[in-house]
Amino acid sequence: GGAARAAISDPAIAWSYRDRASAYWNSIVSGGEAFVESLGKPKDSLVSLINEGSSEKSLADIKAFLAKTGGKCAIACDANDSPNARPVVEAVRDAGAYISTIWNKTDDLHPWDISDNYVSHMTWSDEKPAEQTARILFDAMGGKGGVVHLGGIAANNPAIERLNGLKNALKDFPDIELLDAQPADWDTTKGTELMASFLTRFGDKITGVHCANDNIAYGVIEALRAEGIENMPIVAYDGNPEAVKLVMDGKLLATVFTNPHWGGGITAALAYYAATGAFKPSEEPKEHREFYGPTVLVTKKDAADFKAKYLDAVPSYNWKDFWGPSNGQIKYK
Amino acid sequence: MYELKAVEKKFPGVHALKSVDFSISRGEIVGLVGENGAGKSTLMKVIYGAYQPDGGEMLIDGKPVRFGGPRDAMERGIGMVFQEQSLITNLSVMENIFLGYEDQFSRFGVVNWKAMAKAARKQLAKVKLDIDPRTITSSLSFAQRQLVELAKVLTLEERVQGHLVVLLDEPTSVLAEEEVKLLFKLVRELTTRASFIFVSHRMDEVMELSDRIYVMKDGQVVDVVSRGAATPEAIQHKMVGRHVDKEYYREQRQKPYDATRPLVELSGVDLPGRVHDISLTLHAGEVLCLVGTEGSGREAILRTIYGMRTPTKGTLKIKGETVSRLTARGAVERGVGYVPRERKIEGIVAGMNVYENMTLSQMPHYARMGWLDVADERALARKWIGKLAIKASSEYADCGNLSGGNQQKVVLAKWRSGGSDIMLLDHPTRGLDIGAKEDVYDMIREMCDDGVGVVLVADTLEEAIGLSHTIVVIKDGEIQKRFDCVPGSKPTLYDLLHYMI
Amino acid sequence: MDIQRLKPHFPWITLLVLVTIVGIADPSFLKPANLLSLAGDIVPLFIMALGLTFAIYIGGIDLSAQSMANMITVVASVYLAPLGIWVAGLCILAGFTLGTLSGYLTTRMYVPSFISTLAVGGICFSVAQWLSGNRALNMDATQRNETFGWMIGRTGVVPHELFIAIGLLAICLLIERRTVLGRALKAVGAGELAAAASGLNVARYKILAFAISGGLAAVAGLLFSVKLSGGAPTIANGFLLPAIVAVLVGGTPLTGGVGGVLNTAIGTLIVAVIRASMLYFGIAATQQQMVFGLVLIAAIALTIDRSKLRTVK
Amino acid sequence: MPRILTRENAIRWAPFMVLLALIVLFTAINPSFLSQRNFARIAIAAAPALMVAIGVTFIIVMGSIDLSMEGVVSLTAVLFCFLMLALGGTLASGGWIAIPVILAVGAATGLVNGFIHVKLKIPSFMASLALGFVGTGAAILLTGGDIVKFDDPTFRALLTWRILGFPLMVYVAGLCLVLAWFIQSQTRLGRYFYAVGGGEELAHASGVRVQHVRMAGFSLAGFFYAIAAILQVAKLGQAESVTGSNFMFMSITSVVVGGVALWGGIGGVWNTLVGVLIVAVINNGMVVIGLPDFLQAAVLGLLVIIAVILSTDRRAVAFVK
Ligand SMILES: Nc1ncnc2c1ncn2[C@@H]1O[C@H](COP(=O)(O)OP(=O)(O)OP(=O)(O)O)[C@@H](O)[C@H]1O
Ligand SMILES: Nc1ncnc2c1ncn2[C@@H]1O[C@H](COP(=O)(O)OP(=O)(O)OP(=O)(O)O)[C@@H](O)[C@H]1O
Ligand SMILES: [Mg+2]
Ligand SMILES: [Mg+2]
Repeated sequence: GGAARAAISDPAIAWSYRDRASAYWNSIVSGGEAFVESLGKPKDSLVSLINEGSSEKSLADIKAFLAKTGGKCAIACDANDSPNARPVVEAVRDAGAYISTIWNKTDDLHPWDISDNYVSHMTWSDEKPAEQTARILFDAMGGKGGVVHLGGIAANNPAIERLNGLKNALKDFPDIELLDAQPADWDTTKGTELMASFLTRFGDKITGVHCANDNIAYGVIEALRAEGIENMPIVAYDGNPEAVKLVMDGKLLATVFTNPHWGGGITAALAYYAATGAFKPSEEPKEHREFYGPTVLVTKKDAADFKAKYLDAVPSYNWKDFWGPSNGQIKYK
Repeated sequence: MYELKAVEKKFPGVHALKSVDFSISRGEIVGLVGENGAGKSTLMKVIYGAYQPDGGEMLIDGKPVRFGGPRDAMERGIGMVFQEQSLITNLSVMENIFLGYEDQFSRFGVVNWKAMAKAARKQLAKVKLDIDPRTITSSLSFAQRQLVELAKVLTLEERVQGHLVVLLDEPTSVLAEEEVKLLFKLVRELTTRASFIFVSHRMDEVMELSDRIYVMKDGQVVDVVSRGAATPEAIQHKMVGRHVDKEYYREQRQKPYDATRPLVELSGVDLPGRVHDISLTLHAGEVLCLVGTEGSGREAILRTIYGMRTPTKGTLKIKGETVSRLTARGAVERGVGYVPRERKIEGIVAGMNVYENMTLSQMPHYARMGWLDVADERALARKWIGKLAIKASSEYADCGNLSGGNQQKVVLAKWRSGGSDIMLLDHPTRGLDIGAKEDVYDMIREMCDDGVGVVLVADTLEEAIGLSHTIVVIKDGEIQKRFDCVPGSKPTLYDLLHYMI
Repeated sequence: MDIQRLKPHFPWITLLVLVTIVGIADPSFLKPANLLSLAGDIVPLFIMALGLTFAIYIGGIDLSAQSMANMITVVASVYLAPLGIWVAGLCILAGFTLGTLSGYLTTRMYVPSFISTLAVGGICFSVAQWLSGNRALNMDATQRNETFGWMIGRTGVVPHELFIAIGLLAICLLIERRTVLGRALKAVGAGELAAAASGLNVARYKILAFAISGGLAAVAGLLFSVKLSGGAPTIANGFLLPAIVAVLVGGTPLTGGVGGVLNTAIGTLIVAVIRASMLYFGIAATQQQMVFGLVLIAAIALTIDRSKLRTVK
Repeated sequence: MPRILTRENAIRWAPFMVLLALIVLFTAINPSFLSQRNFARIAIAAAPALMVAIGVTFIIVMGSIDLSMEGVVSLTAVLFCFLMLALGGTLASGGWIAIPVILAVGAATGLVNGFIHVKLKIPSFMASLALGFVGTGAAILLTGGDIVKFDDPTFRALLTWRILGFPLMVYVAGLCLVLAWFIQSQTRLGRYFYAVGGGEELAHASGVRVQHVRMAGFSLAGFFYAIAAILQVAKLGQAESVTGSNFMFMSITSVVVGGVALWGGIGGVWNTLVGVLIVAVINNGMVVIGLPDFLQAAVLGLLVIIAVILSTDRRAVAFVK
């Protein structure tokens, strides 16, 4: 509402995320750390709230953090499962703290309906980029043949969107058949085993593989290598350093970079600066409170440039340029 | 040669051994008798290194020793045959015999099974047991297992230089007459190499075998008698602290049963396995004794009446009512009580206290709409602890920590207090001391007076003859003969044996 | 002081020590409002652990609890609109029924509960995926508030979940200590053969234990979905191991017959405090998992009463 | 002549029959299931799982349980990659030293597990679960959560070099299985596992140093987990702190499905082999026959239950928990 501008001096900053055992979340945290360093604080002043894939722990940890700081804090958060977002932001609001979220929230939850304490939500529209990678894949297949999709955890939003992207692209390629789509749970080992089973079921009919993320693609490549299959067209998602290297080596056609480093930093920055009163969320337009993050398609021809720009030396960002690289307001279906 | 001086052992709440002095010399057979809970097993386990004494000292050839565990004791030539079966049933006989001592057959930890089998055959020959040492132990009979245990202890002969001490804790309780004879013969032969400490509740056996007898009571040695220096009655007097009734089996109290009130009727019952065509009737006030060798099917019949086994043929009537699908629950509801042979496994629940055990079979009597009346339960337990002189610190004592005999009393109290009028007793006096046995016999007679029918599988033939109104002899799962046992004209041991074997 | 007599009290002494240690590090932890809210947040996990206690108390285990809760969040989200308050009945019935199935497989078909409950969990997961169409669902917020709002509010500083937890704990405690069922379960846990030979219908009690476990897992799932106002086939992931840990740390060993629901309450609080202590001690992200494991070893070494365990397996 | 069609035999061979029945079933629905190439795929999937399952078999035979496998596999896999890279990055350049070192690390981790369990008298379920957390935690600490790629072609020959159509790692796993069988049936230690599982107190009373046996058992299990880690790295060309995940429930399920009793003393590594194959065949077969993904959890559960029901001798067990 129209209350006085918030002014928590020196709020504590936390990132609540899934786990430390993945390149993606590491990158997110590195962005968060870059941000706190930009404030002249040490890296470890960014508190990690790790939920290990448990919504229950996610909520409990955030509440514990709110209690510990007495509400004088700014939180960046992926709520792990979309229904968990609501109790999390409500708890933050009730404590008078500030939060920005990424990825998971339900469609009926909007920052402007909660209060200034729910600063923003960023997500990535995966459908379009996944469609783009699918097109690259289909072109490499010569516009015909069979494709299999190895997906993420079935109920996860990105998993659904990435499969939808593939299906959208299929409409323009009548000679390509989607042989099957099965979840590989974002996991390398599952990826190998699922791919091996697909090989038995479809054999030579498989002429292209669409993976929901890089980790699955690593597994797929190994499953194919075990069979001596070298030139299968494969696309992936996430733009992890190892995957970019595979793109450069030609083992992977494309992956999609979502710039988690920037996402990690800017999400924390949004919550932080709203908490200090540097800006007032309710005075911002809606596209500044629910927006898409950036996506960069990485293919063989731009992989080297990409690597130089984003991976070899992490670019330094202006953490007050909140919406520069973003990609427009979130649209719901 | 082996000596204990002023040995003490305390358990939480129990002073199990009070300043016990004990000695045994070369080639001697020492008997150890006492009531249940007198401390015999504890003493044996101290000697064997399974318990560490809290005070006093242990001397071998005059030199003090301390055992950290059974292995230390074995290395000094002390071996033990346990009261409970102590073979590991999923291992082969030879593995059991040499368990812990495979070194002699192994190089770099790899066992030479041929050599072990050969050595095992030699050990088995010592106890005159002719079985393949590779047999898995679970397929042996109880008596065979007991002999294997002895064979196992006798491996000390080869392993240890010098003299052995072999501890036998109630080795005879599962053996038949013949096997006991064989065991005694073996023991006597072996006195050239070993001394024996022998625990039994059968006074005649102890008197027959032992050179000296230690009498224990309440954790103390109350007397040491040499062979022939005292009568059984005198020893029993010391053990129990009172005179033992001459009329041991209470035959004078045996009254005719009520033949008009059949409680259990089996007709033409077949069971899976060997049991075939069993027909018998139990009446109110009757003690019906099933007599037969180990494995003849006595236990199976008891379990059928108790609903734990289902007949494949024939009918079972309880109190005139034909029951087709009997379960244990159903049997209990019809007033059947069952005192199983394996009391530590099936009789009591270790970890539950006395009152919880006593009411386990009759909780509905102490509950209203599923809610238990604990005060009532405790009152019941206190009553029966007093009535049967159960040695327990209170009704809260964990039954798992009571001595075997006292556990048995708890089991009996469980059924008796629940008012069961059909009692199935499988070896109810196994391991009980004389005093406790008398209590059980009294109880059986009292039950009969109250119109209870008892099916009994007795510990000894004498007991069977003494107690029963009717004896049914079973062999290989079939009824051979039925005897009426009117006091004064009871069948003799010989009569029974004739049909048993 | 006799150490033997202290042993049964080790679990809550451990809890107290842990709370004190964290409190010394940061006194704000000890504020009653903070402690109450900490306790309130762990209630869904506690309810699941409470159910698991029954399965573990008879010497079994229930690995289906988490999938059960997952499925129930979906069921609750889907059927709240058509059924209203009756959806609670449906959820509990579903949990009870599937728990009965686990129990049946364990007792009558001789499938060890480790396997039978894992398999029943698989069935729950499939149902959840099918019913949700493999996506996260949300409840209508107003309807949720009207129907189940009372579950998640707060009176003064006391979260309502705590009342639910205390209520369920009291019921379970009475069942355990004062009913035929509780006594029978203890007997089954401590000596199943003797219980059977005493004429108890052991199979029925065992099935009942698994059914209670399933039913309480369903309550946990229901409360959780109300709290989140939605459901998904994976949303309760991460419940199972902490719930088992809570039971075991509380002092109910997997061998059964010892411990009980009060222990589980303490065990759950210990888990909550250990978890919160990561934050209060500022343990670095990469070290948290390792520290959790180490503290767990220390905690259980302190809490279990070894005198009651005949052999440690 | 001894009778072949006895009840005991029927039950002993039940898991194997279930395996055959599953193969027949899947082949009937999709004949390409029954091909040498698919069997090779199943074998690759099963090889590391078999090593984990063998490790835990020894523990289950002792009547204990070990849940540390996920942590230990992750930790040893990560250490293995680091060590290999530090030693030059190829087998030829001296990297082979990493193999015995990692096996020793696995055994040492297991020993720590056993030590905590035995000396602190913490039930193995808890001790190993907590130690598993520590193992995964240590892997996270070492990698910072990143993937460690290790792609030496000589080492990867375990996956890529085929003899008679099966990759080398399958033969390595086979050799380790024979080793495990040898330990189980021909050595004193192996028999002690059965003695402890059949009657711990009795074994103790016979002078078996039960505590040592337990610790040795956990150490041996750790050793096999390390083999699993090496095979897993050979299979994936990388290690990370989640390399070991999913092994816990899967391996124990396999062991039980194969006919090893959870209460100890019964079964052995051959049962485990069959169990692992059953689970691998089901996982592969469900995809090969095109079962919708949302049904897979339920079908896996049902098939596992059926397998266990068929291979349980209901007359021999009084009860299960
Ligand atoms: N660990 C223990 N805790 C409590 N009491 C114990 C313990 N061990 C032994 N006792 C008690 O010590 C006493 C001696 O027991 P012990 O078993 O030695 O008797 P026993 O002479 O062998 O009896 P029985 O004839 O029944 O075999 C008993 O009262 C028993 O209950
Ligand atoms: N380690 C132990 N912890 C607790 N109690 C024990 C322990 N060892 C033995 N006891 C108790 O010591 C007593 C003696 O045990 P033992 O096995 O000798 O029984 P027992 O009295 O000889 O039995 P029975 O009447 O069948 O002859 C029992 O009460 C037993 O429960
Ligand atoms: Mg004794
Ligand atoms: Mg005795």
